[in-house]
Amino acid sequence: MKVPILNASGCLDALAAPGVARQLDAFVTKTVTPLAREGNPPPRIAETETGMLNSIGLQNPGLDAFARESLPQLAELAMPLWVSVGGFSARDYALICERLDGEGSVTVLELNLSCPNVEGAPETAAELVAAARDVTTKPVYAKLSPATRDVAESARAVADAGADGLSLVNTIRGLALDSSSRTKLAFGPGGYSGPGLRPIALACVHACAEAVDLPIVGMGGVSSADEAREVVAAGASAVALGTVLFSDPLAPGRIRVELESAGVASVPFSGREIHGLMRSSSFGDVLSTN
Amino acid sequence: MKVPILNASGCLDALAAPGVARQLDAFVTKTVTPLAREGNPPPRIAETETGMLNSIGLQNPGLDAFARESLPQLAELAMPLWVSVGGFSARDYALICERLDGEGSVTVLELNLSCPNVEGAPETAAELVAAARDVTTKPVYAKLSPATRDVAESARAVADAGADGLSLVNTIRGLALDSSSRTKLAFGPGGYSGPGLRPIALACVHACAEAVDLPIVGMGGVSSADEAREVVAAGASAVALGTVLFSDPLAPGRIRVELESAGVASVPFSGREIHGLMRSSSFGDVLSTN
Amino acid sequence: MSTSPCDTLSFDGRVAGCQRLAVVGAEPVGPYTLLRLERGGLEPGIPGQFFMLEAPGRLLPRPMSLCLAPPGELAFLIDPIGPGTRALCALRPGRAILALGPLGNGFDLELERPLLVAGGIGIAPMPYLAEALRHPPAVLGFRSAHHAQAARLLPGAEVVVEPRFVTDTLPDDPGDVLACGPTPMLEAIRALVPRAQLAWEAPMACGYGACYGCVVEIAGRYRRLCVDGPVLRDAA
Amino acid sequence: MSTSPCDTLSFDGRVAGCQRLAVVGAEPVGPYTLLRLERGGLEPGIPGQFFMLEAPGRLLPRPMSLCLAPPGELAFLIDPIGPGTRALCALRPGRAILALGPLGNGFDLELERPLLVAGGIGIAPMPYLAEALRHPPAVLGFRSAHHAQAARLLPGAEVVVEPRFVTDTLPDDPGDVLACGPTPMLEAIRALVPRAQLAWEAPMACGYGACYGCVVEIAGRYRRLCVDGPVLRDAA
Ligand SMILES: Cc1cc2nc3c(=O)[nH]c(=O)nc-3n(C[C@H](O)[C@H](O)[C@H](O)COP(=O)(O)OP(=O)(O)OC[C@H]3O[C@@H](n4cnc5c(N)ncnc54)[C@H](O)[C@@H]3O)c2cc1C
Ligand SMILES: Cc1cc2nc3c(=O)[nH]c(=O)nc-3n(C[C@H](O)[C@H](O)[C@H](O)COP(=O)(O)OP(=O)(O)OC[C@H]3O[C@@H](n4cnc5c(N)ncnc54)[C@H](O)[C@@H]3O)c2cc1C
Ligand SMILES: Cc1cc2nc3c(=O)[nH]c(=O)nc-3n(C[C@H](O)[C@H](O)[C@H](O)COP(=O)(O)O)c2cc1C
Ligand SMILES: Cc1cc2nc3c(=O)[nH]c(=O)nc-3n(C[C@H](O)[C@H](O)[C@H](O)COP(=O)(O)O)c2cc1C
Ligand code: FES
Ligand code: FES
Repeated sequence: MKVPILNASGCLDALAAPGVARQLDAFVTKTVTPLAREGNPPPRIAETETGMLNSIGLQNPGLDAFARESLPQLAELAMPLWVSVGGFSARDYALICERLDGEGSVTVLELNLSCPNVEGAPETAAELVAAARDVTTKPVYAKLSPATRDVAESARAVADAGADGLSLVNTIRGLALDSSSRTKLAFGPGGYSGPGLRPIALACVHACAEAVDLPIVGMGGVSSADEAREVVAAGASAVALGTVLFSDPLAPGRIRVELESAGVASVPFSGREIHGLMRSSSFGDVLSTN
Repeated sequence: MKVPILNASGCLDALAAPGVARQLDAFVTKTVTPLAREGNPPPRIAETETGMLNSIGLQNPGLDAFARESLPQLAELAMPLWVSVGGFSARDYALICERLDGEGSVTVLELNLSCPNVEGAPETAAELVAAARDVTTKPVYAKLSPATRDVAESARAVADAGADGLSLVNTIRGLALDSSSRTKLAFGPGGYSGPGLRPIALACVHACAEAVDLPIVGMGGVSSADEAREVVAAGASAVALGTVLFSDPLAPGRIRVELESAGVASVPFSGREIHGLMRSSSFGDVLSTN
Repeated sequence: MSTSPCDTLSFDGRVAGCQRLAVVGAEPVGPYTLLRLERGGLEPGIPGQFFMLEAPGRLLPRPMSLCLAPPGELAFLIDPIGPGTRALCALRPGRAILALGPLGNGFDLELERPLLVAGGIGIAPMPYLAEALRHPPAVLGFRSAHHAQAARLLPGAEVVVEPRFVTDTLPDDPGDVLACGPTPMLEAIRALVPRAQLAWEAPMACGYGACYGCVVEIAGRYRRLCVDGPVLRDAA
Repeated sequence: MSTSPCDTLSFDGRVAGCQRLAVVGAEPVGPYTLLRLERGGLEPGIPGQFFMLEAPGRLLPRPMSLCLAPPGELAFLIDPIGPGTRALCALRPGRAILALGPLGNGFDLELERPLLVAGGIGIAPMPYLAEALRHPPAVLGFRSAHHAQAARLLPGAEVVVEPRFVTDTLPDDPGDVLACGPTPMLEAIRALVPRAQLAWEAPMACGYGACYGCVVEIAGRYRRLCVDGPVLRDAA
């Protein structure tokens, strides 16, 4: 079985670790916001028995510095580049998408509609997607939160608003306390990722794949080829790796090899293609080129 | 430290296992609906690496049979009795609460506003609470789902609607596939409980304890005294045990003993008392009687 | 770890024990493993009843029929088909696991002409059952000669190996059939011998009526197999 | 398990190896454990650099400074303060763990009069550093005589035990201080010797710049300690 493998936004810095990025079919940046953000005070990460929590708080250099300094260096990687777009209002999302619409090196705009570590925008996910849709012709992927009563409903809404694809899922808010009952993270709660998120992510992918006809990048606790297979079987067209990269930076290559040798052709593939992968003439070709 | 220990609704049948129920400070029934329900087809349960999934589908004898047959037998247990109330419309909730308002053996009405295995009611949680509030003078506890963008907002809404307390949290929707990529549960997705739910539950208890001034029954993956301590530290006034009862029916007694010997007086207690516990003259007393 | 004190719990009138039991040994029997635990204060119960056994490293315990009750021990025959059963088969002396039981309804032993019928791991409850019935005739079916090695636990039984099935060898008047095995086998026997006592399986989380996860359809209703079964007659 | 082939990754120009390394041994040193791994294809790197070591049973690896680099080996001195370090200290020959490194910025070794200063487990990077600097003078502070047993890894070092602190014993003109230890100690040294090279700690998830979890405040900005450190000078 051949499946495009991406990193999950915020889980890899391709400039700090180009060797890790090169294993991927596309690189996804950490979320970029209009203005620079220092992020939350440390400690920002904590391991739990079933996953990890993070409260990075969208630390990033801001749109201008990103476009001026990071983008040209990222372009040198000569691989499909997804920029994760964040903000605190529809205007923020529109501002960034409009600015990046002209950047030839940017393949896909992934809208982070769901960071649990910052106060979100007042608008609905659909309104944010619509705002981005208006200002760019690039493929727009909506990254949804699992923390919603009916994720399929959100999927339909962003599809109607013009999203070209879905990225599922972001972290869900979690909390961990230390032995003296203080929160392990300075911020308090954090985004929960890793193995414990996996059943929740699979349910979201499954529900959205049935609800809308968009390609889905599935993620959440995937750490093996078998788990990647399940994400595809649930309805995803590609898999993104996040937390697993911290313990095994070679996971993308390892999982690709395992998947291809396993050759689980039986797995139902949605047939929907991820946008802008290299020589993406056909799903098969996309991957035979890796 | 002394903390009331309840079972989580649907995780214990006090008539089938009275010896297990007697370890508790109060027994919570499986959710009762107006009409009898056969529930979902098997298989209904599946273990995952970080928890379990269930899709029981609210199998229950319905209000009449429950009130006629189960209630008298439950009354013989002579312990505080919480009835979990479910339905598919505000009328359903009102119907059940009105009918049980006259039952002396019922201590608390816990509204299950959040079962992931059945299509929920069209009304908001607050509307369902208001409908129940109108027809009963018994304490009404609102059991919330973690699958919401801002659980503190839901807590405020149900508090304003007249809830006397909160039960946090219910399961969150999850999915598991077998080696041939079929869903392990006949129903498809199921409610995710156990260890993997714990960080999510802690975050919900923490957020709601800060948002409203209601007593909270905290639950979600608790399997030890130390984990119970964390739930209380996060803001709960009592702890409910669910999945752990399946592997260890003696967990309530074990955890109580561990908690009392640990005597973690340091843990901040919200000071809010759970309704209708035996000789509940003061929080301390409630427990010294166990 | 060693055996802990025994706590007793009454389930619907019947008493079960809940106790951490030390592992005495684990011996291969063909593809299966015979897991021997200290008996502690637990009753072996009625043949066909089962115990919930902690599967180390797994969240949920696993239901296992009692296979043999040697003095001071409880023995279980386990087929390693997944993570829980593999963890149980990997147990060695020095470890102890939490055990709950006996649970559920066993076989009715008031019989004229008992005939034991088992397929594959369905042999598990038969040795203890045969003892109680003073070694009645038995027919055992297995997938392969390797699996058929488990027949040594039931000396004197007739053994058939696929492509032959136990149902091919049932006498025209089989008498009082007590059977355990894969669902297709049980359904075939029910068709031939409506009055047979059949020991069914279903995934179980608790084993004592708490979770409603183990339901099977009986007379058009979903009933908990751990409470109303696992042995059923004229039903399911 | 045994040592696997080595994969190399370039991090920001510098090359690190990623390889499963077999455990050679684990020896107690006072309250600490000296974990010895086969070196495989990994470079020991510059003193003060660190490795991310898989902690069996834990989701995330743990950052560890290289303590010693005997021929064919990499050795780490580990203080069992929590689940990950306890899992590492419990490793025995026969096991192998994934190791990534060397990572981060080590000490600048172009020095006139180096003085090594360490507190508690902060001694970890000193033996390898002392070798590179041809055994300069060193001051070690410990909480107790039991902890002070670790001083044997740095023969000839001056040892102080609480209530005395290393800062009490620093000469008026300490020269080029290279220090590692608890944050309060590092801050005290920075106050006394602004030019000191200090090896800081922070919880880390990845160790190679991917997660932004390990930030420390440097000149009013949050910077990744695993990329800009762990050794910092005139900063933090
Ligand atoms: C009353 C009762 C008595 C039993 N006695 C024995 C016994 O003596 N020896 C023995 O080896 N096994 C026995 N079983 C079956 C045993 O409990 C299951 O094989 C075991 O729970 C599977 O767990 P696992 O983690 O190894 O595999 P899992 O990964 O849980 O399951 C592997 C496969 O088996 C199916 N399965 C899971 N649980 C059950 C179950 N309880 N019944 C049937 N299929 C299941 C799953 O759907 C899956 O297809 C008994 C079951 C019951 C209900
Ligand atoms: C660059 C670097 C080099 C290190 N070298 C060594 C070494 O050579 N030997 C050694 O024993 N330890 C070393 N440490 C510290 C070691 O990594 C931590 O003690 C370990 O990660 C704790 O994990 P745990 O699961 O045992 O405890 P945890 O439960 O993770 O933490 C226990 C306590 O330590 C705190 N803590 C967790 N991680 C760190 C950390 N990375 N730094 C400081 N405090 C932390 C936690 O907040 C908690 O209070 C180093 C740390 C860094 C950043
Ligand atoms: C340290 C860390 C930082 C993250 N930062 C971002 C981010 O900036 N933008 C975003 O959309 N998701 C972010 N995420 C979420 C991941 O992209 C991913 O959705 C989530 O971690 C689930 O995948 P995983 O379980 O494989 O890690 C972050 C996750 C982690 C662990
Ligand atoms: C098998 C099973 C059945 C459940 N049935 C109900 C139910 O009928 N009503 C309800 O409000 N919650 C039900 N729950 C949810 C639990 O009450 C509890 O909220 C959840 O399991 C989290 O706690 P735990 O992790 O300790 O199990 C059920 C949970 C399980 C595992
Ligand atoms: S296994 Fe839980 S009710 Fe039967
Ligand atoms: S530990 Fe991940 S960025 Fe430093």
